Amino acid sequence: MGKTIIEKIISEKLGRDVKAGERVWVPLDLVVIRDFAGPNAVLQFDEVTGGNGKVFDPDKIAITFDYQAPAKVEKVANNQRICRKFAERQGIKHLFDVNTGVGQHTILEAGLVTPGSAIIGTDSHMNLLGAVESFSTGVGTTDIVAGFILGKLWFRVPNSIKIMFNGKLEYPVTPKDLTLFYVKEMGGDGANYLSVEFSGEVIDSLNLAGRLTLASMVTETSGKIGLMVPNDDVKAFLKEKTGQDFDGIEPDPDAKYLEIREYDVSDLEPLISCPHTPENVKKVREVKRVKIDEVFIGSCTNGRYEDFKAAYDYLMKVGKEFHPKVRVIFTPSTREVALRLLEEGIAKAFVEAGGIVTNPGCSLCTIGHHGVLAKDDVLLSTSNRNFQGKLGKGSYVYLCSPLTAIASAITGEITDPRDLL
Amino acid sequence: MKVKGRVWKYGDDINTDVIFPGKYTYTVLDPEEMAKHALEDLDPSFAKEVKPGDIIVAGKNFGCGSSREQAATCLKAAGVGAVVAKSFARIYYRNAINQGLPIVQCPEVYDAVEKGDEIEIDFDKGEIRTSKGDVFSFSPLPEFVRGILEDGGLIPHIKKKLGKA
Amino acid sequence: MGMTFAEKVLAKKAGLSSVKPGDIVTVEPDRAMSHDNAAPISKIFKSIGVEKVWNPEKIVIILDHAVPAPTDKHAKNHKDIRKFVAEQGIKYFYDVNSDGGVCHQLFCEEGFALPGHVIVGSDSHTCTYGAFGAFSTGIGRSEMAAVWATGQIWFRVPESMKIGIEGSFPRGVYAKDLILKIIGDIGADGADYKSVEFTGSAVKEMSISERMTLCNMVIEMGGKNGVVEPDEKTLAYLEKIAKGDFEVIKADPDARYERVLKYELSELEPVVAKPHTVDNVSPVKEVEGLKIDQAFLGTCTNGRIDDLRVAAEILKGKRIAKGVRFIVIPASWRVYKEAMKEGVLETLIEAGAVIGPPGCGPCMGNHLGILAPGEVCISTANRNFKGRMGNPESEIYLASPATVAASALRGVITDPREVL
Amino acid sequence: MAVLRGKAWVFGDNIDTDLIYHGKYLPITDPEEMAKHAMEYVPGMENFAKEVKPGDFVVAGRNFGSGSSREHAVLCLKYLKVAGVIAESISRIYYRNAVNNGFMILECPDVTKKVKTGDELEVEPETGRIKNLTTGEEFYAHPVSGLEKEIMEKGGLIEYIKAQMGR
Repeated sequence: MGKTIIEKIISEKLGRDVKAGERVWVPLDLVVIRDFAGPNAVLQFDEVTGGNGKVFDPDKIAITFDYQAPAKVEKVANNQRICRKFAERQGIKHLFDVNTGVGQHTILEAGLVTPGSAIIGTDSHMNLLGAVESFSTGVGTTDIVAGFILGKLWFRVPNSIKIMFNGKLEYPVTPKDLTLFYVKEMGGDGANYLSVEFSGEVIDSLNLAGRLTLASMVTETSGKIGLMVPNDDVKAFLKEKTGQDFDGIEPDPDAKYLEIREYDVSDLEPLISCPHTPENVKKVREVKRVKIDEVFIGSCTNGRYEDFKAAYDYLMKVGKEFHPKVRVIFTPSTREVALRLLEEGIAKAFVEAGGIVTNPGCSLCTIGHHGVLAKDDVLLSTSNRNFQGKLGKGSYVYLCSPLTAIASAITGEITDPRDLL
Repeated sequence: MKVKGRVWKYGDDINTDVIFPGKYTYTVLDPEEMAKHALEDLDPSFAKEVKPGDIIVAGKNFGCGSSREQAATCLKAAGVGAVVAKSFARIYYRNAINQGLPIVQCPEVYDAVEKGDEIEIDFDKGEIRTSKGDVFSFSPLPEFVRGILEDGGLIPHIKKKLGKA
Repeated sequence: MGMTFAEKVLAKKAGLSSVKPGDIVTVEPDRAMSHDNAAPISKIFKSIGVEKVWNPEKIVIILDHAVPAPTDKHAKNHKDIRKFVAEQGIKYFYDVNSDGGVCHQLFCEEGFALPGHVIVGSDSHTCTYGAFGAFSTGIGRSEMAAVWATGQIWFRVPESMKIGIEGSFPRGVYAKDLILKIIGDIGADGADYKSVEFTGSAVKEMSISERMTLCNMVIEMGGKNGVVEPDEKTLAYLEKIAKGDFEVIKADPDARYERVLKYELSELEPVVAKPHTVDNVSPVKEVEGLKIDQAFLGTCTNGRIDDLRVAAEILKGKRIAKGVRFIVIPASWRVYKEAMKEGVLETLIEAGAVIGPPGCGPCMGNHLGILAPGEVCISTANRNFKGRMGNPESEIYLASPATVAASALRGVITDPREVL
Repeated sequence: MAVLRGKAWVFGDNIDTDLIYHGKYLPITDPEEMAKHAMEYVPGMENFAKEVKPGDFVVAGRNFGSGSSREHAVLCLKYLKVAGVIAESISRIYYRNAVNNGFMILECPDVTKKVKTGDELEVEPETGRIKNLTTGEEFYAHPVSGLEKEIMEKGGLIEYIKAQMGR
């Protein structure tokens, strides 16, 4: 009987064949905590181990500060301090402080993520690392404590579904539109507990940034992980960051899937997710004349260089100034991205258009910083969640691609990017 | 006008951040709520134990720092009857008057009282009387300033002047 | 008999031939500046019962204290201001976008700070505009509401103090060190209620930015206002940007000063203000080696391009010490753009800095770098009061941008002359 | 076999982790403090934390607990002494976090059609049997099984690990 990608990854980890539904303890390659929930895990770990416990392997633990970087309240300042002291005490060298950026992207750029690895972290979007075929998943603090102690964690080997996207995305349709299409098709719990394998012509031609966008929102369908077999772009990135060559893990042809779906997305139009659930997806053109107060471009879903470059190219094409009544906020995912935006004059163009470029991190998306909303404010965001009240009680959040975001920032109302071309 | 109350004694250069921390300036808006944070970083017991009419006695340069009016508002809302100091920072001086918080510049009082003493201030006579029987005089506030205080602060004063009261 | 700067400006504005210290005058300010506190001011204003502000062209509102909004309460505060601005037709409003910045920096860059003007602001560092020969001072919220309603404010004519400054800065010593030294010498109330005039050949040599640093911190010695006599540099700076007419007003040569101080720059060395008062000043040498957790470069005192350049010069091609957070917040988007153009931002990010969007940042504990209990921060800001950066159990040292950058580099308080 | 009784509080679909426990309270590390903010952002349920009684049940539609990995969203209910969550479907990270804390969760199709806020429920977690004592209707939820059940029986993952390690 053939294996799905997730069955292969876990079998390889365990050194024996596993199949979906089995409960297994998987050895972990990396346990990641953030300034969000990280301190809770540290305090719990100290409590459970009597204050003098040692983690299973300090080199397999990473600490990232992105939730609120730098801190805006004392409690978080202290929480970060708790994590720093923990790193010192335990000899953890992978500490990424407030100057580095979004955790998953930071560890990816640091070369800590490889195909076939098993990673847990205090971030529900940890699974975006499925874009490099890592089995990465978000967990709560108790799981982290268990991981700190044992270096392994229990899982139910998930069932898999296969989703094939064929055809070609027509400009200005972006991977984010494809992602929103996926969320719409699956619904908010359509992939609950499942491993989702993406393939097809569109996936083959998708670069790493686009794959990260798609994988990140598997969470919004309650999926455990979204996996894609690395293509040349992903392999080149991994080679650069880790110095190693990876082949990628192909599913067996006779692997068992709960469902196989195939879509031709050549006719896909720009999409938008309306308040207050990610699954509430419509065509941008169906959402008429909604005035916006703020635009946010960034987050773990759309905060990579390629996202900003696409936004920049579009801005240069259609007009160079944002609407004076709209606050337009750009938050690079990482320091590496921020530097590249500076070097290539992209940050300059955004600022000259009236936008604000912030330091890297989760920023607005975790209501950490930079643009929390007032009651009745309308935000257009490239992030992944538009839950009611998440970014300010009584506010409205729409999710879209960086190009839709730019088009709307220019006009001051929700606008299909095709309408300005 | 007379004020009588227990003394809370603090030192020199009591700044606006310890009277009312900057982190609350946009998140704590209600004077009653402000009162709960009064002197929080200097003396956490103050806000819990202050009683209406209590008097703050301080050294020189009371209220230096920010222009935040909440540093006067929070004391007024906490029921403070007056602040007696060796000297006041100028913006605080204005803010206190504008909020109707009586302030007295009288350097001699500082060394004559302890925390918990009861003192009485007679604004008309310009006299402070301590429980030990000492009497200190201070120069009364300029007449138009007293006018503001008597009206309960600058805003009521202006309303009266503009006939909006 | 001659009049000081403050006496001359106030006499002129009050329509009097002369005034003396202690006189009470009522004047109409040329501008009234507010920031995020415009929202609470607008509520007080409305409670007065006046429908329209006295002059919507004379009110300037600049959002800077918590931008972009870090909490829903700050967001609501901003939204209330936008509504008020629209209702009242307030002409000069600076929202959360790349035209903005710290109110005092922006007020000067936009040409509102003009010689001979009387300017009030609902922020204590409004005294900064004295760098352009304006009489400017901070007032509280109710007082600002009253100004909006009536266009009038009373002042007690202040006594004046003259600080003569000669010589030139030794290497590694800056205007920040000078003003800290002065505050340390005369104390946090050394200029209480007074008008402070900075004069002498060294002040003439100083850039506009340096003059702003001096005047900015006059409030930290209790001063009502600080002023530098306008000269060619001032006029050149204002030539294209001045918003409105102005007249240069200078103190009379025979004016009477309550106190005169003299400083010789060549005798100065880098200094810090130690916790928890600004007048607790000592040479950097005395605290050298003290471990820091955070270094902060920015604010209305020292967030300008020359400040960022010094830091970049020190950090070029180097990495800040492990375990130190270095937070850099340019004072305005104009500064940010210039720093971007010159490669200063890249240099600083490469060195490990966090570049925050222009605004006040963590200076008064709002966001972007609040300290944990027991932490030590060295900062280019103007106040080190207990709890100022959000935590009463942390410690803040104030210093020049060079000292802050040098300390970020080494992870301990460092005399910048060692790394320049 | 344990049988639980309590009052039902019925919620809709897609009760996400921000509604259960808002992001702005994430810095909190003390679970007793977390409890005060449970369900605060669910419109109309602002007083839930004050009014819910120990032993009451949270009943919800599909996709309960979607969103963040924050364990706070489980802890806040657990520390209010809510007996458990019965939902039409439970998002997977929430499910894990509940298991790891020994906090009862049951998936039960159409439960929001069978239960109204205020109804008295009798619940047998082991079999999934639910009886609505107010209406008299009896129906079944999917009980937790396998390793998850073992972990829950020990009271949560940490206790389970300690038992495994012989501590």
